[in-house]
Amino acid sequence: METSDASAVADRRIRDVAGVHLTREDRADLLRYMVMMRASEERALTLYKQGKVPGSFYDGRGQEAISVGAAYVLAPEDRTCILHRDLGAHLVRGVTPGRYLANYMGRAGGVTGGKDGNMHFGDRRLGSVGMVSMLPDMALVAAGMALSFKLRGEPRVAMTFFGEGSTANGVWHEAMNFAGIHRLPAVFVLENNRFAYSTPNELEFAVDPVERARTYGFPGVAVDGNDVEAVFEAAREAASRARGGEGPTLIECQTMRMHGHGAHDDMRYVPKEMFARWEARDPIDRYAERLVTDYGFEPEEVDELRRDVRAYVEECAARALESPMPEPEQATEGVFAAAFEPLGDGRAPWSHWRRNGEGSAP
Amino acid sequence: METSDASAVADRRIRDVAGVHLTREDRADLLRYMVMMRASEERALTLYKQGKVPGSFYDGRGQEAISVGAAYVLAPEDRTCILHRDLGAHLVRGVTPGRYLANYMGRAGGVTGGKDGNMHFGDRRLGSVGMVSMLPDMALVAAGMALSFKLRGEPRVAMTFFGEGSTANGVWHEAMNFAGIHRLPAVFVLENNRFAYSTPNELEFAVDPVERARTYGFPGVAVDGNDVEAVFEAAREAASRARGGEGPTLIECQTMRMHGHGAHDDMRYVPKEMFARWEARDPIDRYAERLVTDYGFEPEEVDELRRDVRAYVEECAARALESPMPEPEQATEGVFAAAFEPLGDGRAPWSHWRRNGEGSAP
Amino acid sequence: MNAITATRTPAQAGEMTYLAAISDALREEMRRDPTVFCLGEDIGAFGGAFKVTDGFVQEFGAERCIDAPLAEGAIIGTAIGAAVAGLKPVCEMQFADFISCGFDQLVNVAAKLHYRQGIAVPIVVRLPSGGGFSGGPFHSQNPEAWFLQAPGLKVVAPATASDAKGLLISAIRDPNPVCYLEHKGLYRHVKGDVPSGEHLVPIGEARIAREGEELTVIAYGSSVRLALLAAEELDEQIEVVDLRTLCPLDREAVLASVRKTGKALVAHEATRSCGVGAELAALIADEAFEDLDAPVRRLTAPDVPIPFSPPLEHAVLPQLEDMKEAIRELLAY
Amino acid sequence: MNAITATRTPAQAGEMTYLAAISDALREEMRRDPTVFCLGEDIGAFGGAFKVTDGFVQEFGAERCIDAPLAEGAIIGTAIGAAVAGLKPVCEMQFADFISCGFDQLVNVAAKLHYRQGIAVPIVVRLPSGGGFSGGPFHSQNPEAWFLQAPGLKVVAPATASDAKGLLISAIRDPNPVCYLEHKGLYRHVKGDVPSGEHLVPIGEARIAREGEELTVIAYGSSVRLALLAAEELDEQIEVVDLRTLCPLDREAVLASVRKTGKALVAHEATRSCGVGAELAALIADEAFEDLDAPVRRLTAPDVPIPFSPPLEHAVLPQLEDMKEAIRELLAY
Ligand SMILES: Cc1ncc(C[n+]2csc(CCOP(=O)(O)OP(=O)(O)O)c2C)c(N)n1
Ligand SMILES: Cc1ncc(C[n+]2csc(CCOP(=O)(O)OP(=O)(O)O)c2C)c(N)n1
Ligand SMILES: [Mg+2]
Ligand SMILES: [Mg+2]
Repeated sequence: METSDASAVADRRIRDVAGVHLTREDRADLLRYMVMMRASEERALTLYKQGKVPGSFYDGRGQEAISVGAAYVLAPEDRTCILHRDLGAHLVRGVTPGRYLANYMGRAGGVTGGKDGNMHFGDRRLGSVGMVSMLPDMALVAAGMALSFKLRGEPRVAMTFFGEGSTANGVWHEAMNFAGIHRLPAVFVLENNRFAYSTPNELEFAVDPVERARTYGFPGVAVDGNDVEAVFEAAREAASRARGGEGPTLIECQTMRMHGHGAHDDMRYVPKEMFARWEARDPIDRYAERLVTDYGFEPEEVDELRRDVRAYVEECAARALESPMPEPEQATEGVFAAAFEPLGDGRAPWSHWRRNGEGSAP
Repeated sequence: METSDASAVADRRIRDVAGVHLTREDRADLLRYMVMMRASEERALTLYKQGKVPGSFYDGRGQEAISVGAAYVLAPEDRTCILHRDLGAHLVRGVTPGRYLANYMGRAGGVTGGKDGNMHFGDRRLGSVGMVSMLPDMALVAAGMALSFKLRGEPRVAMTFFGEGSTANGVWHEAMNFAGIHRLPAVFVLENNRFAYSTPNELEFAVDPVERARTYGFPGVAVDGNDVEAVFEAAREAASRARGGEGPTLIECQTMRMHGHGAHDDMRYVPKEMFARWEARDPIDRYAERLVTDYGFEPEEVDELRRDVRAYVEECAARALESPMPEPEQATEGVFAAAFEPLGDGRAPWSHWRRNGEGSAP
Repeated sequence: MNAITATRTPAQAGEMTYLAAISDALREEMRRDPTVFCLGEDIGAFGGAFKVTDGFVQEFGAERCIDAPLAEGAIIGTAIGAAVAGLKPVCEMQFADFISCGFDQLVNVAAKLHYRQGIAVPIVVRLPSGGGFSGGPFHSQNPEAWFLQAPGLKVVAPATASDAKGLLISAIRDPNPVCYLEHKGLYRHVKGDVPSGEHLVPIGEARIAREGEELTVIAYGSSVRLALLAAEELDEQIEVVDLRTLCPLDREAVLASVRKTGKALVAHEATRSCGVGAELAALIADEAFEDLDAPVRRLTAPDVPIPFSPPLEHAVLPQLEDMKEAIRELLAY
Repeated sequence: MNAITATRTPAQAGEMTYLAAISDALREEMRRDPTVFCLGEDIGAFGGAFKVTDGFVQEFGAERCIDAPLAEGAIIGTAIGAAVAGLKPVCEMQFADFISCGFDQLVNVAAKLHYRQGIAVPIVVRLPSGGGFSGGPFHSQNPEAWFLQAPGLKVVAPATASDAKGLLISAIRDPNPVCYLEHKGLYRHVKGDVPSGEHLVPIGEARIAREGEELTVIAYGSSVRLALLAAEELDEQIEVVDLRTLCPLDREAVLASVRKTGKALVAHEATRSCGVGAELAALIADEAFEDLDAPVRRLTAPDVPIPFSPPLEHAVLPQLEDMKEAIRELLAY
């Protein structure tokens, strides 16, 4: 997204509105989770390079504001299907960096206990249904969860994410159409990071998919995906519409995938100037700066927060490395469930939901 | 579609434009093919009631203007995927009522020789790829044919049809999106006959799907599907855009399915007034009237044409009834092709393409 | 919920069709458990293509018998979501053939979620399957073998009215995704005594439909009736094992019978290669090898799409005569 | 077209990897026949997830190596349309697992069109399949058995570099839809002499990969290498039949070998129930029954999704030790 005068004004307006909803501690949290995502993924990449991560490695570098800003609006009883660029949402909801790292390494202590790898995980006890690889299948699962909320008359929200490339798949259309017909309480976060693997926008669609929301009967809004408060504010409004029975919202977050599709991908297909332009808009640096310039944080305070988070991730990594590999017998267990166990609630650090000190992180 | 002053003006305008493209004989043809479709389907329904049609029976009563008007614009080398309400398109392209009736009865002389039934047929030699049941899979096949025309730089068109209910399926989205990205020479005819089986529009989508065309990067136009010249004109323009390299068009034809989904369906879910409203707008009666009032046909001429066509269909039925059942040995033959045989060309009765007397019907 | 159970009118006991038994099971479970709901095309006001949910909208409301748009992926995908969030969706494919349009949701999302994440997916997918009435290549398929190649799905295929009810109730209560194959040829042609009220047939247990000493026919769905008719007409010592569940297979029941008789004919309407019959034959050839007195034979449709025209379809689908012939041949071996 | 053929640079003869052989076949055919083109995700400028089409855009242009949107239905569906209109599309699934997303187009449109309408559909669907590298439940599947339950599809699964080339060229020239399973574990680990230029391996013919008198291992894809290694290490009279084509099966080659040895072990990496191994075992148990000296055994993955973590995946996929053990057991029978 290019910065224009008009969008600058819009940005300012969003920030003002968000201001009403975010406390000082919320703002620290937003930065904290973004840094935690960045630090966790950097640590994972190191583990990958050290040969400790089997298979391949994927991260969401540059997209941290999206999953953090969006997930931050959720209440405990809301539900999520979190995708492969969205570690931040897992962290907000309560997955520790250690369990993430252990999962990447295929350890028993990982979220899936070694059954599944990379970002294909979700913690049932935190209300999260782990993504499948087939994109964007989780959009239908999220719609189905939203359907259950609607049928039971519960003011709850299902939130899911997908890349812009995934909108070309028929599953996406079926999910949007179904959610529109039934005005389901779903929040759909579209991450337009310019590419699907190596495929650029112009080979994915002729018209930006955010335009389509209206033709499914609900609003589509485009926001600066590298501005965590802009994402937060759009998600907050969408979740509140959903809870109020007004149906789904499609939020397109304009961003850029700052690493290759996976660690094996050298991104040779990305124009250098394009990359440089987005590099200057790093969501973490930008927000750290804003905390100081706009919200009265001391530079030292911000630095300390970043240092603390990195130290915490380091600790988590050490514990993850101690986690053993799963036992081979596990391989044939769990194909069938013996009983139904419900999803649990996720953490909800936003001050709006806060009770009894819950929600301070790390 | 409700008749309003504005649409009446638009109708008039369309008629004026179409006038440039249609000769007197073309107009007679349009009526002829619609009547042929009506008569053939009525004859098939009788055969069904007599127990001569195995399985189920489906027709396109009330929708005759759509398949006839759209297919009438095609050149011989254009290609089609024709659907279950569109017998008129088969007739225009050269399938005789006899081969249609024989196919319904599972006879050796049917288009598929008994391999497939009801409307699941297409004559390879007439450039038609027979529909599969799964809707709207043929939209992708048509897009693929259009892709081949584009890759070879040929000014040819692929035309296909689908009901409004089918637009809810992911396949539809994938076809539209793909066609939009590559600006394929495809004409997509959407028949909004108000229902998918028993399911009304409001449970199929929140917003009329014609609105979506724009979000795939090409025009969507809505026309009165019970006005054969309106359909013809929209299709003519769409085909000419396609041939000129300007990409696909989505034409929504507003109409009503005047029979049940199949012969077994009593349509109890259709409001009586709704049915009555559409009954008054029968595409054949309306056009027959217009030929007299607007285009200088004698009433007797029109009556004679209708009589002749019905007599022709009767003859065809007699021959179809003489066609034997296929031999059981055929059942296991033809699973694999021994060699590739190309599609042939369809008939193209529109005066625009006429050479050497080709194209008079029946 | 207890209130609902208490006030329900008891279902009619006695004979009913296979089709009525399916409706009955569904109605019973919806009355008993408010989390059960139906999702499918034209199942609401219209009552479904085969009228299984006729009257359901009136009794349970449109919210518990949802008319889905024409999108099988959406039906299965949203059912998965609703299931993990605590409901118990019963999906109807208008014809089993359309499962190919929601295949990915079934084999990749539903089937693997518990193994991968410990999340149970209690959905039932009802699949009106099978041919014999000129349905043609897209309304006659028997897709069960696909599901056995997608670990994580349970698969049942009742042959009687009683099992149709009992297996559907068990499927709804099972915490796993269950593919429920209801053969359209049995809908109105098969009748039988069906226990009223709660009636459960355990998933995973075969049934000896007929006892005999000389040959075992292992069948399911529509082939059970064919096997029983053939056995009767031939008046020989034929044992008929009605599998009822295809996954997990009741291996012990199959092996015990074959060990006793020494001869096995595996029968199904689905096409041959890699069908359930292949799995059974392989099982027998491995684990009952020493007891076999004859080759393991299969009676199935050949590897062709199911044609429309009656003489063609008749040639392709296993007929009573074919069953008798196959039994006779194997008996004479 | 002749001009293109005439000016092409001759391919390098000699040893190449299985992966290079696939590229080589594709390049050869695209040079020879201007109607051949590729369609898939990220196959253009990027050269494909596994680099099979690396350099193709440069040589053939973006119009003959099309980067598709993320929509497998669109890839297969439009390929069908292009094929019936006279082109010869070669589709790439980024991983074989994604075929479930285009399944309907494959099994209902492509597979049945010739039977129903006499319209040939000359498409190839390339399927990078198989596990062994921690790809997890969605990047490790072997979906071949599904295709055998969808009459109208040919299915090939080369085990050597030479067959990878020869079968791909045959698949492209075949007038039918062909599912081409390329096992990712063989891409760089299998090397061999590959004839340069035109090299055809007929679809439907198995290959005796090793001769022996005491036991037949019937295998394809990655299991062939395992069987050959095991046979070598055990140093026994083991015959290894490399199927190469799974549909149509070379029944005669399988039966001839088993009739000679009297013992059959069927091996594949795919999960067990209703796999290709079941079909082979059923075939043998029926038609070679009298020559069997032992039960027909199968070595396959169990019926579970393929797990990610190395110890789990290792436990699930058949290993060399498992192959040796199964052979030893059967030899001792
Ligand atoms: C149905 C399906 N086909 C192919 C793939 C392989 N694949 C994995 S990620 C990816 C690109 C996804 O692009 P996008 O949706 O834009 O998400 P991003 O990775 O850019 O966040 C592809 C093609 C897949 N995961 N699912
Ligand atoms: C994928 C798929 N699912 C279900 C069906 C069963 N079915 C046949 S026609 C039909 C309704 C089609 O409605 P619409 O697309 O509006 O076409 P119409 O019949 O009204 O012309 C349905 C649900 C089908 N053919 N394909
Ligand atoms: Mg992207
Ligand atoms: Mg309709």
